[in-house]
Amino acid sequence: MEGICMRLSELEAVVESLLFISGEAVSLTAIAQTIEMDKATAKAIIHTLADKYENESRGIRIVEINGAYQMCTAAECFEYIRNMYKSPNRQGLTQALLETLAIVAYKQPITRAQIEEIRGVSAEHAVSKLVEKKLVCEVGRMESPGKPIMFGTTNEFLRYFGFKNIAELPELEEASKMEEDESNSIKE
Amino acid sequence: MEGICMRLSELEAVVESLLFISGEAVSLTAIAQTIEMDKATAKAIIHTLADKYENESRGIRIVEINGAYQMCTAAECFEYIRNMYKSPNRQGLTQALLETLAIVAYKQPITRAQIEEIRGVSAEHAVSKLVEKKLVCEVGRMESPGKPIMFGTTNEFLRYFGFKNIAELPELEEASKMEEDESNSIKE
Amino acid sequence: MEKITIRLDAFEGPLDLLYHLIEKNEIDIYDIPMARLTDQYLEYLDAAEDRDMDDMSEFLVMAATLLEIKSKLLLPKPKNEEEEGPDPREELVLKLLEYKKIKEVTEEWRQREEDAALVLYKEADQAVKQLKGKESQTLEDFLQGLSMEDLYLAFRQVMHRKETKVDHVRSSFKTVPRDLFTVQEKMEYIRDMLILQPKTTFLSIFRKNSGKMEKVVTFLALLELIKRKEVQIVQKMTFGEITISRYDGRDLHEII
Repeated sequence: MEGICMRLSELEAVVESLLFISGEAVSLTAIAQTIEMDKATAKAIIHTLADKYENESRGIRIVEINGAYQMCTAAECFEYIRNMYKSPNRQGLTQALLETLAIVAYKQPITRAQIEEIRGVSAEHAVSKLVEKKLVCEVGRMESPGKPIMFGTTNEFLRYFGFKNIAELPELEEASKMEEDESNSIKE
Repeated sequence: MEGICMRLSELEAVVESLLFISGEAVSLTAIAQTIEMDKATAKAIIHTLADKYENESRGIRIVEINGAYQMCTAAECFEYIRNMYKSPNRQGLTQALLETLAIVAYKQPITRAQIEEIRGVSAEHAVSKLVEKKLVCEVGRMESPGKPIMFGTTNEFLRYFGFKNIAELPELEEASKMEEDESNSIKE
Repeated sequence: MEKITIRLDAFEGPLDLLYHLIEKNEIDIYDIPMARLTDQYLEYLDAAEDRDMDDMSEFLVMAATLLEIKSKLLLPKPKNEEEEGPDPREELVLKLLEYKKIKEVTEEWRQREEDAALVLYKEADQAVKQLKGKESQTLEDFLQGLSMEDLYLAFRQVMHRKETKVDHVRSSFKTVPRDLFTVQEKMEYIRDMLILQPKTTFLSIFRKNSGKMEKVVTFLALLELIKRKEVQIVQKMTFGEITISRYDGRDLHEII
């Protein structure tokens, strides 16, 4: 019994060092392989560690991004870090970029023409800006004349807003129901 | 009293986040300034944190380098990290590769089937690995059904061993003689 | 109408402007008074200061759409149809609803954006870049000091095995195994370790469960690194812990 406990806490240390040293999110698969454990065990170890950080109000945290894990600083320490690096506040996205990004996030994969259809304005600038910021990327081509490029969101997008994955996006207001109500009311 | 304790552990978290995000050694002066404490207090906080890592056998450590502090991985975890980042193709020469290379060197030109005949196991992986490493290459086709590819050693191979050409390799007769000697010695 | 100054670039586009008008006038989106909305929309366009044609075109297209819907509503309905045809406003309403949903969710996202900005991610450590950077392997690295004699021995061994049909696995125990550990390889190991831990202890360079041979080779590698002035070792007192760090260009007497 003690042997197993020892082993688990050793593996926890290994996971900690892996997440610490990596500058990007490390996939559960890679972690499991490295510690030579199945994914469920690896996941349990990561979560134990993450909970520990949280409960002890440590200066570091572990976040999940699309089935991968990344170590980051605790939000409470932000002011101090900013003071040390004298870094300016992050500029938020403009409304145009934010709207375009939201459309891509909810409707992906989506073409530029489809985005323009929803926003009612050209999306050329916004899409290329979002691609440049690595919040959006090409995910394929549509099987239609001209084979237009389809866009989707990136992991950087998830990180930027603190989402775990696309499924976690806040739901849009019930669209179908409202549309029904609406068509009824129009027909009345 | 409790207030001070709270404050101290908060600062400990800040120091932790600072050392984590920096990725390099941070001077005691910079840390003290950032947490708005005198150097002695800052040092005490850093050491408390460092001791905690050590005592709890964590995956991360804090080392002092010329009056600056750096967060790094624990030595115990090194093997795992190295394994994760060193891709398997960095592996050195395995026994299978060594034997296959030796056979090609002394029996060239030789087909894969002939190598397999000698070693008694499939040579597919070994041959393609050696071709990839540019130690072995195709040198022609055998005039027999199926015209199998024949392999030989490369100029890189000769260059590595400091030979000008294949003729300089130790003679085959000598080889078979030595084999006899060897089998004698084993029988003894 | 009161005199107002309007900048079209304050709006994200025609839909945004329409949305603004609807909110401002508390119009029921499901029953839009087309005449009123169209008039107001056109007034905004008239009053706009920044009437750059490029920016205007999208607004003008919408104006045309609004006028079209308005005129369709004015047309008398065909007599023989008892049921009403589709409401000419329907498409516009659907678009506005769709736009509204996006607009509303972005408000929530603003907060998330701010909160998430407080969390910082480290860029890939220099250490990891160095570890990864050494990916491409030279032939020398790959062959790990293999000599012609090694190759010859391997050949002899394999030919012998074939003739005597000795079991492949067991026979390899009989022969002298090529050193699994080379000084070169171990030097690389220690270098890698010092990338991750700029300062480490003497004991930690030896792998857990390493055999005598591996320990000796590791030690030789360390001596070689010291000789090449790649690392420095410090022992503060007799029998004290020995620390190993990368050579920083200072000679030993300067440190002590």
